[in-house]
Amino acid sequence: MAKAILYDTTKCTACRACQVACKGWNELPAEVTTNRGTYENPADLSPTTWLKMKFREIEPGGKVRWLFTRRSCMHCTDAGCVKVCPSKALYHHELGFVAYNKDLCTGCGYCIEACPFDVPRSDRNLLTGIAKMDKCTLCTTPGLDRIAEGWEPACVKTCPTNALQYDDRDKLVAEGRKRVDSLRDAGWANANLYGENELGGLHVMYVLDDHPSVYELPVNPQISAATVAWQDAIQPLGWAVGGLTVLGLGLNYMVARANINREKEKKDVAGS
Amino acid sequence: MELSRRDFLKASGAAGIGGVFLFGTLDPTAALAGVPRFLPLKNKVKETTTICCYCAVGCGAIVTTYEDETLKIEGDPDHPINEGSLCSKGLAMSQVHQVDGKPNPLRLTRPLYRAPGGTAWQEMDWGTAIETIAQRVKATRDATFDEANSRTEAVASLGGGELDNEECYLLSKMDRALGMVYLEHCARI
Amino acid sequence: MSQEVEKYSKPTRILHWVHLVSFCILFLTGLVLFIPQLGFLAQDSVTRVIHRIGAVVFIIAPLIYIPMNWQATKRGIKEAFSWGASDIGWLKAAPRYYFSGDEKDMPPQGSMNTGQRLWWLIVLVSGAIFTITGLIMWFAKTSAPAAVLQWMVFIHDVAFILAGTMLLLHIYLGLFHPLMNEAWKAIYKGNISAEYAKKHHAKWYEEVAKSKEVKS
Amino acid sequence: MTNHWIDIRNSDCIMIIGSNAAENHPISFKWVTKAMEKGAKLISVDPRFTRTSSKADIYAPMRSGCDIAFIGGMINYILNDMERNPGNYNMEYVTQYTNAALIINSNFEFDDGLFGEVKDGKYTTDAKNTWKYGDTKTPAADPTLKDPNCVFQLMKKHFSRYDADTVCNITGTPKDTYLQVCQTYTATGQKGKAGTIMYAMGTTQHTYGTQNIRGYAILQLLLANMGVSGGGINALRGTSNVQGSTDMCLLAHILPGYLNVPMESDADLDTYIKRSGKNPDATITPQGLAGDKSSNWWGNSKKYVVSLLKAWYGDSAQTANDFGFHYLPKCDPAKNYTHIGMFEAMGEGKIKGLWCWGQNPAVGGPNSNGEREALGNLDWLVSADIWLNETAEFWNRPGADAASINTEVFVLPAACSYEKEGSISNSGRWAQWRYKAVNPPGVALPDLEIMNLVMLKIKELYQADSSAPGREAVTNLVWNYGDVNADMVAREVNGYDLTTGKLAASFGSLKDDGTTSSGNWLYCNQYTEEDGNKCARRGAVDAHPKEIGLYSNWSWCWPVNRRIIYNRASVNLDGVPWDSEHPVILDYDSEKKWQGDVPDGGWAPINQAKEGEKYLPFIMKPEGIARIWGYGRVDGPLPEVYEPWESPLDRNLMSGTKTNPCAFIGKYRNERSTPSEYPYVGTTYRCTEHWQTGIMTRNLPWLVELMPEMYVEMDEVLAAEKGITAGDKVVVYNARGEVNAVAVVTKRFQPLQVGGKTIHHIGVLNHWGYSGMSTGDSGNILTPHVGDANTTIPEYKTFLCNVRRA
Repeated sequence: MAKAILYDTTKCTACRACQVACKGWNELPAEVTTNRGTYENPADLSPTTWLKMKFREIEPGGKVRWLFTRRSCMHCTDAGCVKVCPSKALYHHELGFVAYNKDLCTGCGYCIEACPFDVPRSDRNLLTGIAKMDKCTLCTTPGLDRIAEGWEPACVKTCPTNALQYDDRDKLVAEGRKRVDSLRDAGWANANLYGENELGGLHVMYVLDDHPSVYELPVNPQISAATVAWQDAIQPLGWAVGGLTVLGLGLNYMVARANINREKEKKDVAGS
Repeated sequence: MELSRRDFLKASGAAGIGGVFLFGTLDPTAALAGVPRFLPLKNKVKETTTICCYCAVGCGAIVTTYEDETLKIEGDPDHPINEGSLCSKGLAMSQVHQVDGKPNPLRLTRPLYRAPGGTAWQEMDWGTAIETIAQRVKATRDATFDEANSRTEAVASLGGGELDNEECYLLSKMDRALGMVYLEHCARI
Repeated sequence: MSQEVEKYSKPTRILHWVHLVSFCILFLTGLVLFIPQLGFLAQDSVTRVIHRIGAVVFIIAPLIYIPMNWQATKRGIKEAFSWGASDIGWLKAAPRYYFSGDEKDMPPQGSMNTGQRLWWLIVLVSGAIFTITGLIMWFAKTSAPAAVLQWMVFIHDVAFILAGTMLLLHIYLGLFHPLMNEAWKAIYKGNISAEYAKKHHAKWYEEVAKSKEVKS
Repeated sequence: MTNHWIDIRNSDCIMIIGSNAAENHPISFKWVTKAMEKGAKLISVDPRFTRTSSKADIYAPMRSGCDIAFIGGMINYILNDMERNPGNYNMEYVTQYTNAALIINSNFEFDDGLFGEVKDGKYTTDAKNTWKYGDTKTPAADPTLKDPNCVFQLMKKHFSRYDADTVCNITGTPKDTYLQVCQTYTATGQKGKAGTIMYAMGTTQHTYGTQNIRGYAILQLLLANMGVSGGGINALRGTSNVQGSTDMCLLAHILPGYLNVPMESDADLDTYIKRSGKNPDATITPQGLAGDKSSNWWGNSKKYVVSLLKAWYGDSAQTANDFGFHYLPKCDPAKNYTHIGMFEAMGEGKIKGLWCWGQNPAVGGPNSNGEREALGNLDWLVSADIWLNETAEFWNRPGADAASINTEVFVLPAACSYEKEGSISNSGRWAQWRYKAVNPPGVALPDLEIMNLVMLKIKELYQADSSAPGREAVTNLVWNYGDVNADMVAREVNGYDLTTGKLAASFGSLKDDGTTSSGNWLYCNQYTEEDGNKCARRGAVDAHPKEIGLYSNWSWCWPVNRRIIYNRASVNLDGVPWDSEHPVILDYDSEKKWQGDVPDGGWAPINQAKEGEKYLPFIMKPEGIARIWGYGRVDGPLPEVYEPWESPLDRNLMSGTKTNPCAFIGKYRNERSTPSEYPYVGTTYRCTEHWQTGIMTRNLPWLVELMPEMYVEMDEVLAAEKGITAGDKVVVYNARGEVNAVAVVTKRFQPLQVGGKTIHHIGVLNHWGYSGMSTGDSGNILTPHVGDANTTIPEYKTFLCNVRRA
């Protein structure tokens, strides 16, 4: 049974308890930040910030709205990161979301480039290339695995308004659709459940009262053409070519040796 | 071109005969090189209930201490007001004691004294600090005491909405016994 | 004792070996990323560090060689891009030759035969591709757009497959193929027997024989 | 809070005004959200669009300091609507449970913003007498509400000037939004509907802060929202135990349990009780209402004072010595001993010593530059805290010459909340026990132990000095805690029956003859022989028959575990709850009494009780009914619009009296800013991620990461005029000082149209100071040393300022 997080933006007060809960449970240190003229901080996700809230002010029809969005791993079913991860440090947890075994990470950064939501981060030594990726593991980091204990993720547990819920994905899809219906009834014509179908179904879904673009979410997230071309065409081709080459060379060796030995024998016979 | 993960496995399995030849299996979900995907949580020493020290919602929290002397704080799920939730401040309460597994370096750990006109702190032991403070209180009180009204207007007390009830009570009791009338705390401001 | 001719000068041989070793390091440390079962070798970026050391050697070695051996370089590059009708003949005849040793349709070859020149061309082109895409992935990893980096990986990977398989072929022919018994000697010691030269590089041998004294 | 946090979920409409609950009490929104899920409307009234506003159904912008105009207009709307559509209101509640029907002194006059004659910043006694009932002991009532001198008609007249156009011209609120607020909130006036007001320091921190709250109280009483589930006026208290510290009365004007402090004129205990007005003689019995008896609970105050004195002076408190009443300090009525008054006196050099227990006035007090300077006049300063705070370090502040500051400073390291044991009282009056999890760092000690050490040493010094003045007040003080712990103090606070030595069961058992003790009568019942320490209870089941969320077996709340106070007003004269879904008390029968919450007095419903025993519901009021006409305040029986001490306008748009005539105006380094030089309205507030003076949050890296620097907020128009863009360093300044900050330029502040002028707000955060990990200028550098007429709470929320790029 797949599990998921449902994030209801209409209930979120952006208290950012989730941000601190994430750092607290996962033992992540604080970053040094500055005020950039906004409440939003840290400026971006990072190896020590796996979850951050985004703040956006808009003024449709002269009425101010202050929108809050969660920025963290969306735990895709068709996950670009899992697709490209060469050491399979990133993998699909049996409950559906994208778990991560940091010990296996080689620091290649392919996941960072492949993520349609721009989520994984690493601190990379540009010269040596030494790096480790980090991202939200939905609290399944080995040694800090809340899910294995049967608990909900730290961010969900702490959410004051239950804007975050953790449950069976099917139940949350139903719940999310219900919320969307009630929002539509209340006049939010563009209300939608983001993540229900995107990328094979996300394991973090958003109840939005407006179009995803208003919340600065990718409207139709896709695994990039480069990932597909690379992983689904070139990599298998590489195996095929490599494999055939080895086979061919082996074959050649056996055939050629036999032939040449025969030639030699002929010569020897002729010469004797 | 959109291939599902399963298709990809099929495709690579089919195309990569050579790979199979070389490395046995291509199934990337096969057990990997013995790196554990699951480790148990750290050993707990105890769980202690507390009430958040910030605003007056009165949320319950649980302080969990571990064998490695670290601690974590989370909302108390049994508490009827917060039902396990805490806000950013409440959760950060653990850092009052400990930051990144070490004692918060900004906490006061011993009494300090600054002499008149002094430009630096000096460390002081508790005995000296208490003795000196008691003497200062008595000297100021005695010099300014209005016996008719049983008060001194020269010694003042501030605090404390951050103290426990029992501490507030004791402070109220001692302040009044000393005749203080300038007696306030943050409820007024 | 049969006569010997100098096939490869010492600097050329040093370059070859340095380049080969660095390429093999690059090949193996890159290959790790193809095989999840070997992913643990790449943990903590160990193979990436080795890959980069290999890459430095791979890039620097020819840069040192070129100015010191400008004539040879010029000649080599010229050869890589000089293709003619005999090459087609060679390609047609090669399978038969390499499987059965039947050399009757093989056109006479220069210092490098068609196969060797093909390999040489791939070395030049893929080397350039590896260098360019590799440097971008190295130094622009944190600044270039994700799409650019992804296509760089893609191209690097294509070059890897091409050069990698050809490298296998190259090593195979150099070390194991029953007929190529002196190619190893050529690149290891520098000299080959006149007989071998006549047989495998007839055109070149004629030129050499004409212009230079043949060692006995 | 009259109600409590969980009860917010039972509300039909929540008006958050003068509070930013989503940011400053984030968990309150758990219950606001639950109410909204069930269809409740949320109204946010604030000069600034906040995280609270972002979740509101209606956001009404309002110029800072205009609550009285805003609420007055709503009252006017209701009073007019009530006459047209009485069926939409609970008129039984209004006439029988409030003083709407009572007849006021016929000499009452209101003229041009004044309720009679003012002399030296005070209404004359004659003026104040005209605010009282026509008959002060047995006032007449007109349940038809038609008598021109009844409270209802006087209010109608007073608030008739508060029409929507006038109000919106003052507040700057768009009129359509304002009318929407009126309609939406007034809908809770229906029987069975409940509206709640959540307020905080946005309401109180004005020179007319008390009258702002009076406005809310009037509104809630007219809408029958007091005493009911989902209603009430709920002061969201900002500090974890500011409720408890207030109950313990660490305040200049009250003793533990809200007993009055003695004054110089109180020659003995009885004189004091008489003057305080908390005595049986003060009972007022309204005539002509269904109820005929007021319990005047404060008439018991002597029992509580004597029990307090027994707790403090033990065997030295005897009938013969007035139970040691003369040991208590007596105040000079001419002096203002409150926070501002304290620093005025300190500025004049009259205060020589100060101890601060977990308080940081160098950041938290108004006019910081002045208060920091005043600290230099002390001979000695003690700061018991868990951090080195700005007050302890005042001599080392930027710009100070340490060598010329002769204050001796003692810093005592204290334990944090989970490094010790004890109880704290939340905003809903729940006293909750918390336990020790870890040891304090180094040699730090809990404040309780520090106090014990200090007081033992002081007692020792007085014991040894037989000629010391006022010696007995110290030496006779009962202080035998040994190795003190919170448990033994909690028992003392609860009190004992001294004849049996057993813990007192509740304040009902306290006596005025010296046979009982109780350190705080309000907390009597928190620790009993049967149940032990009730603050530590963890009964997580809601035992209320209708499960309205009382959780009466979780911890304990004062008074006597009553979760919703004034709950006798939640039922009609027959004892039937107005709201059958969310009854607070219910099912009265003469055997089992009431079910549900602990009732505000267990008497029978008015219509079932005998003549002369028909108890009126508001038991703490001398007249037994709620005062929508509140004559006990120093600045008038009704709220009236005044401008803040520093106003952007040149006159009061409502009357010729510009500011509250009774406000306290400080003199010490308290420069006044003028609108010509400082045209913008400054207001201070908090953010979610920091807290109070910031010393408890600016030292925590996770919170500093979220809000790293001092910032100010302003609208886009003002920012454009000043050439400021988001993230710029700016200086906000006025006559008292200047503050460096980062500019947050936002749509969430909008210029408001007021009296033909465009008003810009500048929002100033109040969390920063020069000590600790994240440092910056304190917002209070800009705030004035002026205070509310009744409480002297500083006017932090409205002042004038200007801004420029740094």
